[in-house]
Amino acid sequence: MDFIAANMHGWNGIIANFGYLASVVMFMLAIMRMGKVKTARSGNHLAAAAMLLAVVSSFVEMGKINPAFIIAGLVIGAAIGVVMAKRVQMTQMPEMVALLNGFGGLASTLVGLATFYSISGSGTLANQLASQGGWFAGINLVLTLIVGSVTFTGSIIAFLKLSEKMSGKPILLPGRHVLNALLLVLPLALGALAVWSLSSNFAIGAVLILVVLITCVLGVTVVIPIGGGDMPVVISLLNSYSGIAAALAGFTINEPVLVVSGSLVGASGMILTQIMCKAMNRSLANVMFGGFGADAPAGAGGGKGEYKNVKSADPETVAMQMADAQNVVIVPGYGMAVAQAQHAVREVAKLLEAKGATVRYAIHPVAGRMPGHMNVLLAEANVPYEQLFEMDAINDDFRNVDVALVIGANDTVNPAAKTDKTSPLFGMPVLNVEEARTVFTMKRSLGSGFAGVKNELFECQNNYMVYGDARKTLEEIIKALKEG
Amino acid sequence: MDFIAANMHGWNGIIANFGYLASVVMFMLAIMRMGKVKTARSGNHLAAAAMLLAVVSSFVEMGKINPAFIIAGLVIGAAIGVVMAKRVQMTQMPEMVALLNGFGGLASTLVGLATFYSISGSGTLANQLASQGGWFAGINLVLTLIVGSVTFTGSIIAFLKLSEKMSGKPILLPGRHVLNALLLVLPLALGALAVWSLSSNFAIGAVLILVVLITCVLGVTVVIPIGGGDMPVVISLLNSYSGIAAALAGFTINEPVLVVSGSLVGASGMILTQIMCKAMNRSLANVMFGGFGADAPAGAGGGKGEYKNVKSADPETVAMQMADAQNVVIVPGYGMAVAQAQHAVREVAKLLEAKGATVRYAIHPVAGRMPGHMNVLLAEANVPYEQLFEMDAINDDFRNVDVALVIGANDTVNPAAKTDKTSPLFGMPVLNVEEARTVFTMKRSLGSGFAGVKNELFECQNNYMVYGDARKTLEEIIKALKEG
Amino acid sequence: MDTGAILMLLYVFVLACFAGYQLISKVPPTLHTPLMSGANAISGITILGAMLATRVGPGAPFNASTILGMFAVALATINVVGGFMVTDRMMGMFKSKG
Amino acid sequence: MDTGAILMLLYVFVLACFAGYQLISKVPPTLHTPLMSGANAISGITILGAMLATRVGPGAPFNASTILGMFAVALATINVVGGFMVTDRMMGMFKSKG
Ligand SMILES: NC(=O)c1ccc[n+]([C@@H]2O[C@H](COP(=O)([O-])OP(=O)(O)OC[C@H]3O[C@@H](n4cnc5c(N)ncnc54)[C@H](OP(=O)(O)O)[C@@H]3O)[C@@H](O)[C@H]2O)c1
Ligand SMILES: NC(=O)c1ccc[n+]([C@@H]2O[C@H](COP(=O)([O-])OP(=O)(O)OC[C@H]3O[C@@H](n4cnc5c(N)ncnc54)[C@H](OP(=O)(O)O)[C@@H]3O)[C@@H](O)[C@H]2O)c1
Repeated sequence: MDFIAANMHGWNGIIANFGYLASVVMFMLAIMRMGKVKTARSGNHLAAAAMLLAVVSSFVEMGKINPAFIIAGLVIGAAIGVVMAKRVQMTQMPEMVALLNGFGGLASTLVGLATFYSISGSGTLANQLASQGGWFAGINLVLTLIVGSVTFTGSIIAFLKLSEKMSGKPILLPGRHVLNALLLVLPLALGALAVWSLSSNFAIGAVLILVVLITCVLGVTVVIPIGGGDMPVVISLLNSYSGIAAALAGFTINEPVLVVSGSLVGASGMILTQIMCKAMNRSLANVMFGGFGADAPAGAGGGKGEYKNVKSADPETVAMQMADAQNVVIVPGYGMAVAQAQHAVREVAKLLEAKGATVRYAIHPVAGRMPGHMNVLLAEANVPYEQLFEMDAINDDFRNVDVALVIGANDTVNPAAKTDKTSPLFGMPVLNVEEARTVFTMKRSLGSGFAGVKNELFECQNNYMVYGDARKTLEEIIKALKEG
Repeated sequence: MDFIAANMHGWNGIIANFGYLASVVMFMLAIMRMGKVKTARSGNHLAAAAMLLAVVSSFVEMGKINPAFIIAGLVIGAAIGVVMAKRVQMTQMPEMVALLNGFGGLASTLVGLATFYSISGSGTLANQLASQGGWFAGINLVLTLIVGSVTFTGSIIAFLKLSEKMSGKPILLPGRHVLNALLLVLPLALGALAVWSLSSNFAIGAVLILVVLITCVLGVTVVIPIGGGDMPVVISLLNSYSGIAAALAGFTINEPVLVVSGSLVGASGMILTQIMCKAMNRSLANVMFGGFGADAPAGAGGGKGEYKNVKSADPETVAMQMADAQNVVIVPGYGMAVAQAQHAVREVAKLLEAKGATVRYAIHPVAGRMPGHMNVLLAEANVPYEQLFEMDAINDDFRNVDVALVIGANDTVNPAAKTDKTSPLFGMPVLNVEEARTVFTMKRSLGSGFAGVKNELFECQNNYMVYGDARKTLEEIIKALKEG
Repeated sequence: MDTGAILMLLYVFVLACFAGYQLISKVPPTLHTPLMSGANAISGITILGAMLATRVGPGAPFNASTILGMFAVALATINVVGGFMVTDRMMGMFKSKG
Repeated sequence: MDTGAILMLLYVFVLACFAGYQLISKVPPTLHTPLMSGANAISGITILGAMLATRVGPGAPFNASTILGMFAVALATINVVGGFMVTDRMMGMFKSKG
């Protein structure tokens, strides 16, 4: 293979390599900018420019080639990408990210395979890759295939679960830990065979394809036992893997741009995963192997019978009460996303503000099903950024609040997390809504949230349930407010 | 030269190189820890351990050698280093850092020269260094010499100025900008000669030594026009240079450990320099080329005659007034460092606390002559860390303060910086001491501070000057407080 | 590629991981979702590997690796283009006033 | 060392500068002085170059570079040992209670 041979020859190579270096710097500056609300968008543009520069540099480096296949790939991919990005709704972001991530993983896998088929040497894989580092490059090729394939099928399962094309319930195969271990060890062993022992090109190719197929199965078996609600953590982790796969591919073809960008993504995915687990007060191991939610005791879901002294209110009453409130806090949760109620929420807030109330939004870090899920939805409905408060910034202030409006949130407002040591939620920081003078909780039933536990808020003295789809309820409130 | 040849051969080389890699990771974690008060000390230990690991790895890499010379150097250096570190007083830290920095620069210069004398090739420098990258390694060698020498003599001058072995006043040579430009261009030209044209080893050696000598002069002429008070900025910049010199040496001998550690230091020095300039509200160019303080109009020093209606108080009166104060803020400045009054300050604070007052310290970011200068001195006197407040944290609170005790601070408490557009200090954020009910300003005279301008605080209605050496004054206050 | 070059790639890897860690650890939760999709788009950098694998000289016949590479280019491009556009849509929603 | 290796060193350089920038930009002023002296000690890493330059085989005669190298080792060691010790003294002073 002459990937590297071409690397630095002549001015082409030198120009291209400085293009790569520049694009790496741009990627880093881009990620830096993406971390602040004010500069986030320009950071994203910079990252896109860096990618373009890298692609152009790659054309420069390759010199005289037949560009037909590459251009075909670029055009097809760009067309599909544009259509997907335009069509997707804001509420579907989690599954969109999962799907794109899967494509990235599959791309890495194909790069690994293509790299093998483009080698023109002979002997074991290590021998054939002698010019790129021998067994080191060989191991990296095999690892690229493994990580890429797991990312691919894992992300697809995550996509299916999130888009509810497949049940979100954990599917627990018997002996799944042993099975998964086997599905991991087997491709590693096969890979070692290809790197060091096999010497027929046909056999190596067959073994590599086998590696891909087995790890595709692994991606499925690893992700199906994980509940739909945990998918964001899974996606973030798989996102990190897709970065690692790119970095590994970079090791194989000795290309530092891939190594740097891949590692940046790998590291950032890891940290986001950690941050999410922390906010949910669970360990990564618990998310990955726990089968969370599957073995919750029957009935813990909180059937109506379990609750005592639950009061309820109808939209008109809510509207009347709110018209008098000075200090209103809106607490959105996953249910707001399901009901797509963000525009209605904004409408209610506007009407209340017109009546002289201050309206703020309390955003729990894991409300919804993705980090920042609520922020994105509310931003879509043009809620001013200044009205959004993170949990720590508003939690001590609930005692001064007249009305807390809980819209499809459940676990994130469950006081049991503070008091009941036996609750699976115990220790997770939650919003102190029960300290508000009056709480209205809008959801369709007394059904449980993602964690599948009883919510003590519903029995609180000052809480009123407002049953029904959140959007419908809010629309009725809007009507009542306008008339009143 | 066979530096690289040895690099990766055999297990020795591989073990050593993983040692280097580990030490780089340790250095980075160390700097991370050094950035937080709680972990700073352990971070420093980690950095020292990383350095030790790097040195041990270097021994491993070199394999069978005669270690006599290296060990001699290590022992002599360690002995001198230990003695210096034990003897130095806390108030002398700035000059100590300057001196050590100079040694670092000289070491880099010598490494550059030694590298040249250890080459066994022939032809131009680029040819002789062919195995390390030809002209690239050659340019780096010359740059190492230049940056190393400037760092060396520049730091020595900074040391002399700070330790007052030499006048702190800017020394402005006529035509110094032209001279400095010449002294920079000349060694670069000579270096180019050595890299590309000269082919006799003797001539190359002579030219390189000439380069060193000229840039040594450059270091002097660049730093003498800078006033003593600006030395911390200069040291920070030279510190950055010493890092860059190490990185350049790393480029020459193809050793990534040097490149990484050197760039870390280089980048950190640059940022510290920026932060300091910002806090002083001046540009780096102004510091380096401005000859700040030299051409201040005569009399701007603020002779006694210039001030009107200045009131003063004696230590006993101060003690009496303070005994009744509830809310006291101590504002230390460079004068406290000169008078070594930090222990006396702490003593006064203790006595006031015993009488029921709250005592806080307001720390201006550029009080003293080094960033964090006051913090270090007060920490030495065991002032609890919680009582130290940064400017932004306390500035709005001065209006609630009974007594502000200004100890040897001047520019950092000058209200003219807020109001007088013609003042050289205009725009620098200052402490609002004049908003306190009563201000006592301890200094020896009405003389000006570092910036050489009149201080309007001295004429304020509620300000009383307490003349005399700060330590003596404080000791009298202590006596009076104990007796009263 | 000798052991020295491998070592250098390891340095690059370690430093990039470190830089990535430093960069992300202070991002506010609001930006987590767009950041995730932006990072996802960046991981499409694997497109460079795909382009290299696809490459055939002018007039040269294509082979297995060309076809595999072309698919890889297409998939990586979906990831890149879709990812950056979707991120832009999300980030465009963070405005100060409605 | 070929151009590829130079390029890799440049990558390492760029990444390290970036990491250094990220690391320092959030340090509180209190720590600036000790940090400066700690960084100063780290710049003594040039000692590795000095050691390499000093190196002579067992029994081999010494030469100009050995002597220069020895001085360089000594100076760098002063920088390292003095720097870390002084930093330690300074940092040891930051305690919470007197
Ligand atoms: N954000 C993240 O990154 C993330 C990641 C993984 C897991 N999680 C987990 O997800 C949970 C998030 O908490 P959360 O408080 O936002 O939500 P939640 O606890 O999952 O509860 C959502 C509630 O919304 C209600 N709901 C569903 N559709 C609705 C509709 N159309 N109209 C009105 N209500 C509707 C449901 O009750 P009804 O069925 O009665 O209507 C449900 O109880 C946490 O347990 C968290 O750990 C979050
Ligand atoms: N911190 C940094 O990193 C840094 C770096 C570079 C420059 N600077 C500059 O240094 C200045 C620092 O401001 P500052 O307010 O701390 O100090 P300052 O403005 O330099 O004033 C110090 C004052 O202390 C008095 N003093 C000297 N010896 C004394 C003694 N033994 N007892 C009592 N008083 C004594 C002097 O007045 P008498 O002569 O009347 O006693 C002098 O006016 C700023 O202009 C800043 O820009 C700081």
